[in-house]
Amino acid sequence: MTFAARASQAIKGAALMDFAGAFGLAMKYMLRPKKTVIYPNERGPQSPRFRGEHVLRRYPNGEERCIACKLCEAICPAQAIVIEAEPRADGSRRTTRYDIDMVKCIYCGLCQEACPVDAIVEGPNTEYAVETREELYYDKQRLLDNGDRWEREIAKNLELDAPYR
Amino acid sequence: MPIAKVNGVEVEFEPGMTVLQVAELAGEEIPRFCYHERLSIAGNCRMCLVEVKPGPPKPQASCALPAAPNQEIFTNTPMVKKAREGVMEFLLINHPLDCPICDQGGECDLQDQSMGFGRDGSRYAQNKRAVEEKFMGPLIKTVMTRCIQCTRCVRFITEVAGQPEIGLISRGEDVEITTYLEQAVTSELSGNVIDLCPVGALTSKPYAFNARPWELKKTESIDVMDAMGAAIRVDARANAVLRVLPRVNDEINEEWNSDKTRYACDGLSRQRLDQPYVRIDGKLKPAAWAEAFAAVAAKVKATAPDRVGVIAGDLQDAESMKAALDLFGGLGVKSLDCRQDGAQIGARPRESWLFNSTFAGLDECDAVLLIGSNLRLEAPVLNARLRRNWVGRDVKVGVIGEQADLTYAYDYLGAGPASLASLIKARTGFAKILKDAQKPAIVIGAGALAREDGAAILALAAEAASKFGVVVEGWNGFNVLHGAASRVGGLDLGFTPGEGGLTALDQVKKGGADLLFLLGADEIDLSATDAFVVYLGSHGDAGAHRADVILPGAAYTEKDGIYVNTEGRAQMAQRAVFPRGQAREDWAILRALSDHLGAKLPYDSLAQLRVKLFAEHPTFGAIDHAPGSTPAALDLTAVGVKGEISDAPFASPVKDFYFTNPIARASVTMAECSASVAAARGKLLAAE
Amino acid sequence: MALQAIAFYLLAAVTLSAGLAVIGARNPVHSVLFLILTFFSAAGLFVLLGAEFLAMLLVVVYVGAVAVLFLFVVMMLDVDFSALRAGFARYLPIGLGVAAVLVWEMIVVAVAVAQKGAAAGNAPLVPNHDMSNAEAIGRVLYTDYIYFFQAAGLVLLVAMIGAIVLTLRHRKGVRKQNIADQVARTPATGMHVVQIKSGEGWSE
Amino acid sequence: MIPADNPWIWFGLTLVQVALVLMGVMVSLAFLLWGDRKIWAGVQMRKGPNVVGPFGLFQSFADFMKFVLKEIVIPDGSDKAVFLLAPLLSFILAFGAWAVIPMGPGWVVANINVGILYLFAISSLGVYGIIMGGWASNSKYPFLGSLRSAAQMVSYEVSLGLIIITVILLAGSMNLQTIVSKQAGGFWNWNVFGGGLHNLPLIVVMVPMMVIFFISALAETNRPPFDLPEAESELVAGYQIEYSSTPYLLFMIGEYANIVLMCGMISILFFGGWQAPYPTGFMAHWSPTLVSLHGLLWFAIKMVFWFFMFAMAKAIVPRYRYDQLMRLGWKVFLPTSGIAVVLVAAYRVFGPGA
Repeated sequence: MTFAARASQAIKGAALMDFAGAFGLAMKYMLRPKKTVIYPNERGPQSPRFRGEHVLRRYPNGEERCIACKLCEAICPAQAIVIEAEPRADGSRRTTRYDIDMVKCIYCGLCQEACPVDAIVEGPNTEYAVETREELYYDKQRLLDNGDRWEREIAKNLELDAPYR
Repeated sequence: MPIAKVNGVEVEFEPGMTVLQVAELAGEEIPRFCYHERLSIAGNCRMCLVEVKPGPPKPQASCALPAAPNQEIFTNTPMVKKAREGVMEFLLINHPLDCPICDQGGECDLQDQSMGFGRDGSRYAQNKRAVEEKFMGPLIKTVMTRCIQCTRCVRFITEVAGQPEIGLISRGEDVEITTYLEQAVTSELSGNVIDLCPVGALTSKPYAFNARPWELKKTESIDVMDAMGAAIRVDARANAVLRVLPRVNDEINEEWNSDKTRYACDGLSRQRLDQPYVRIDGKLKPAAWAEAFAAVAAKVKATAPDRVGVIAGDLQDAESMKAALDLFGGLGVKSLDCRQDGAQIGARPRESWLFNSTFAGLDECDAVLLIGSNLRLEAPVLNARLRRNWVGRDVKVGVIGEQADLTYAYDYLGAGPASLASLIKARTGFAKILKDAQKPAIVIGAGALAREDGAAILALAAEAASKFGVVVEGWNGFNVLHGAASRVGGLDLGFTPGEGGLTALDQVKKGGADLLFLLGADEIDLSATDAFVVYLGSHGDAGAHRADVILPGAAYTEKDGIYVNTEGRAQMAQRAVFPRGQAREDWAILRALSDHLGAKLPYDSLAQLRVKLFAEHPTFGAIDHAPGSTPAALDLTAVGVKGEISDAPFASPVKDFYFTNPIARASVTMAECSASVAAARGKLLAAE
Repeated sequence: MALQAIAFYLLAAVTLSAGLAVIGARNPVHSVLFLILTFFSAAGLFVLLGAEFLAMLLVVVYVGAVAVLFLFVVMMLDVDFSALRAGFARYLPIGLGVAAVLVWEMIVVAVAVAQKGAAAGNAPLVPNHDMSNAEAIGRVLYTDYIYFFQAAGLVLLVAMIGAIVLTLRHRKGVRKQNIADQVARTPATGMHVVQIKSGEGWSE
Repeated sequence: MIPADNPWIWFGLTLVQVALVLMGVMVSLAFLLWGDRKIWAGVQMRKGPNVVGPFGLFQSFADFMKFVLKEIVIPDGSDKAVFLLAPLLSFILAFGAWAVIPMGPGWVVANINVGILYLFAISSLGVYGIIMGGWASNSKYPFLGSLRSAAQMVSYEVSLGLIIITVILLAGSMNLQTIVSKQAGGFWNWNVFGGGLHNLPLIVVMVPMMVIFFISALAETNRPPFDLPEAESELVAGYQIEYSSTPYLLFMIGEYANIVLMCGMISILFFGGWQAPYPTGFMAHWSPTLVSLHGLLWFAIKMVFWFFMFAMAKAIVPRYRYDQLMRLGWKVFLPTSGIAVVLVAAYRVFGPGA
């Protein structure tokens, strides 16, 4: 390190050259248009594979899809799903209890991968913040209601993603 | 012994073995559906194809092909692989592939083997056939479309259960398994076809859709529904026993179970006592443990020991009886009894109350005399064993007692003690058969012993035994068949009235005892007694109904316990789930009660209790050992008490097979079975 | 002037009560805080007297710097009150003695002032109303008393250097940061490229 | 401006003036806070507050409501009186300093002779709010934060004082109004350029002094890059950890009032305060009010510029480490400003202007 270099460094430092450079850079970027998405009013694009809030779907005739095979319960790595089943009055296999502990859930999507009838699906919804912990223990009715609410979007997403499955 | 080569490895085998068995000896796994070790060979699934040399240049069904010396067997050649894939594809052509809704899913042979040996896809694009569901009674759920026609169920129900109620009709693609007339299967062993079915065609109806096999905690335990002590596996989820399956134990139940063993488990979650009760003003009120203990202690202290009676029920483990014995024996109580049916048995020697030939020994005997026992109802699995002996070795069976359908032919010798007496005197007929038999056996059932002259009948049977040479060097065919799982354990412990003590039946008579302590005793008539009744048990059954204080105990799946079966074989049952609510293990309740009574029991853990038990009663320490397997000399003259014998016919103690204990009585499934059998019997009568 | 009177009595009352609270407060931190309040209201009194420069200096020096250090020390101290109380009776006579001397001195000064007026001193407090009092102090300090002033400054300097010398110790083996060196680092000086033949590895 | 005939009228008028200044500063603070966030967001390529009101202009008022409506949490074991006194002190001191700031020709609440010393004294008192708050919270991090803060503020006050002396030397007065008046007549008369053409060589001293003053002001007001007292990555939030709701709001307003005060001080000391950067002879016939408004406008422009610099410094410069901060204060700024005092004094005594 030569003395000249040191001297020039000292002068640059004392003259706040770094600050001036950063200032210029900051000014440049400050005036540029922003990429910010104003969330509740604007939304970014969402993949059809997005894994959001869980729903239980129904067939078009209103029959619930879930057949209580418990594959989702078995595969769930967080053990967030609890299913109990017994024959319904018409003899078909249906759940009497389908609970998802959304606090435990890690949104890995293995449940929807495991489901043979596309009954449990992670829908596009991300806006399900609640005020109490209890509300995050979803039961079957809650999940079915979710399914009714999001069926159109989910069906569209499944259709979009179908060629790649 | 001849030698064969399996995939190039030489194996020695016994003559008569099939190629499949030889391959298994070599450790090769052969897939199969129709083949089953304990059933006849059918050879109709074709899954076990292997290549043999010398032989035709095509795959051979190994289960039906006798192995020949110097044969070369190949299980891993391309031909075998291709053959298996082809068979698998054919089997799956008409299989609905509805595994997600199939109860067999997760424990299905077809599932596993198609993963292991099948192709990855099907080339079959045509319509699949569908088959109508069949009605097979309240226990068996059928989804016949899944059936692959292995006929295991048909063979089991025909060969082992001996009631050909299931069969195969039609041929080709129309072939169906059916009960012919859409009738319920009435065999007491019908549940076993569910285990045998390699696919989901026959599944358990009460268990339908309840759980998946991977959710269940499996506990190996011992059955208490009858005195056989069958090996079972208790499958529980959370804190509920969902099903009971047989475990293989060739000494006792091979791999079968009776329907009661298998299906009474829903009774474990019904009518349970889950907290203590105390009767106040004629009504049972929920109470805390301390209150209940205080009520018991007050009554015990106010009652003279000779006015106290203790009765052990049929489902008690040895530890709880030992604890009761120590507790009340210590208090000076003499009236203890484990024979609530009033069986006149329990005087030494020990062999006088054991099934001395052992169950396995029954396979070797060539003539059997059943006295006062409906074997089919009292021990259905044992009955199947005797039936197999009858089928295979044409064993001669004589019956004195009820004339019932035992699923095999027998000589009916009479209904009561008189017939036995005349048999002893006779020289022809069945007496001659017995006399000539190499290994004759006598089975004395509870129907002959549970009467006032039971001891005399036992003596008479002993006389018959000595006359027909039932007990000789190396063979002891003198067998007592008990109906209660706790009976032999109780007798071994000496849970019988002491000097001046009252028997169970005397205790419950009017003026018998002032304080009755029922240790799960529900089969005894309590209508006459005016005693203060303390009931320690698991179910709200007869005993709890009459009780003044209820102490909630544990059912057999909820405690570690030792049970001694009718052979005298001590076996350990394991806890599968925890007792309900505030209920506790019986010995622990007695231990806690002992504190309140001021006669503290000297053990704080089950292990300590067992140490004491094994020290004082060494037979309990010989786990899984049946004394009859090494026969000891038995002085038959010392068995029973000679005396007056009434001529009343022997009545079977089992009035209704499905209702013999509190657990079964609490079970909805058992009630359905009982109703179904009653209906079938009614129909039969109408047809006749 | 009514306003000035109100301000005076207010400030005087605050000064006195805060001064009392300094010795009365149980918590030493509270004591220091009351001390600051005392200083502050004393500064207010200075302002009322027209000595705003002194007032500001009082605030800047005593309140802004000295009392902060006081507060530092007191906050960090783990004061054991029972131990402090233990010596109370023992020190009481000395304390009372000192207090008595102080009271006597104050009475003497007050009597002197009362007898001879405020002009008891040699020089007028505020010599000229056209001059700001900062200027007045400056004139006095830098003309008549320049040597004393410089001497006082030297004493302070010596005290400061003395404190540094007493506490300074050079520690060996301490890694020190040289920011200039760090900033002067360039890619050329900061790294060197090594060609490693395969299979040989490299060690420094 | 002050009718001295009746003290009570004087008292009332002063109160009105105080209220006016208070309101003016408070309202402008709200928008400056918004501007601070907007600038900061802009540099980080965000949009900043943009929901409440047009361009999010009323964000500060919404935040104000939020703070005021929240529950005041007083930690268990804290010294309650001191705990509540601390933010109050911070707030009062920050606004008390505004009494001597000249907003325009003659527009000042208290035109005292030692105004600059008063400012200095008040700003040195600001440390008490922090140190009391940190101590009274009865918690480790606040205490550490307050100690750091106190040391930092005391350290930078020293160089700040020396720089002020250079200005006093140039102006020859400690009265702020006088200091400002001396810089009249065009930007070349501003102190940053030596305070007049005859002092132009002093530009070599005064420009660095201005920069040092700015940096010291950052440190004095606990602004980034010297926000060590509330260094959230080390001390969570420093002395403010236990504060919530209105007390926190008081701290925050005090902090920002101090920042704006520092902006005003730079403007007054180095950039001519309310003086326009051009000769104002043409305004001789203007009404006094108009002239004052003209002055106020220029003062505001200068303050906003310096506030912009404060915000940019916060956005650009990474935080100093504590030892670096102390090194800068004691080993760089103190000697430099000391030398500057000597130079300026020498120039004033021996230079051409003497």
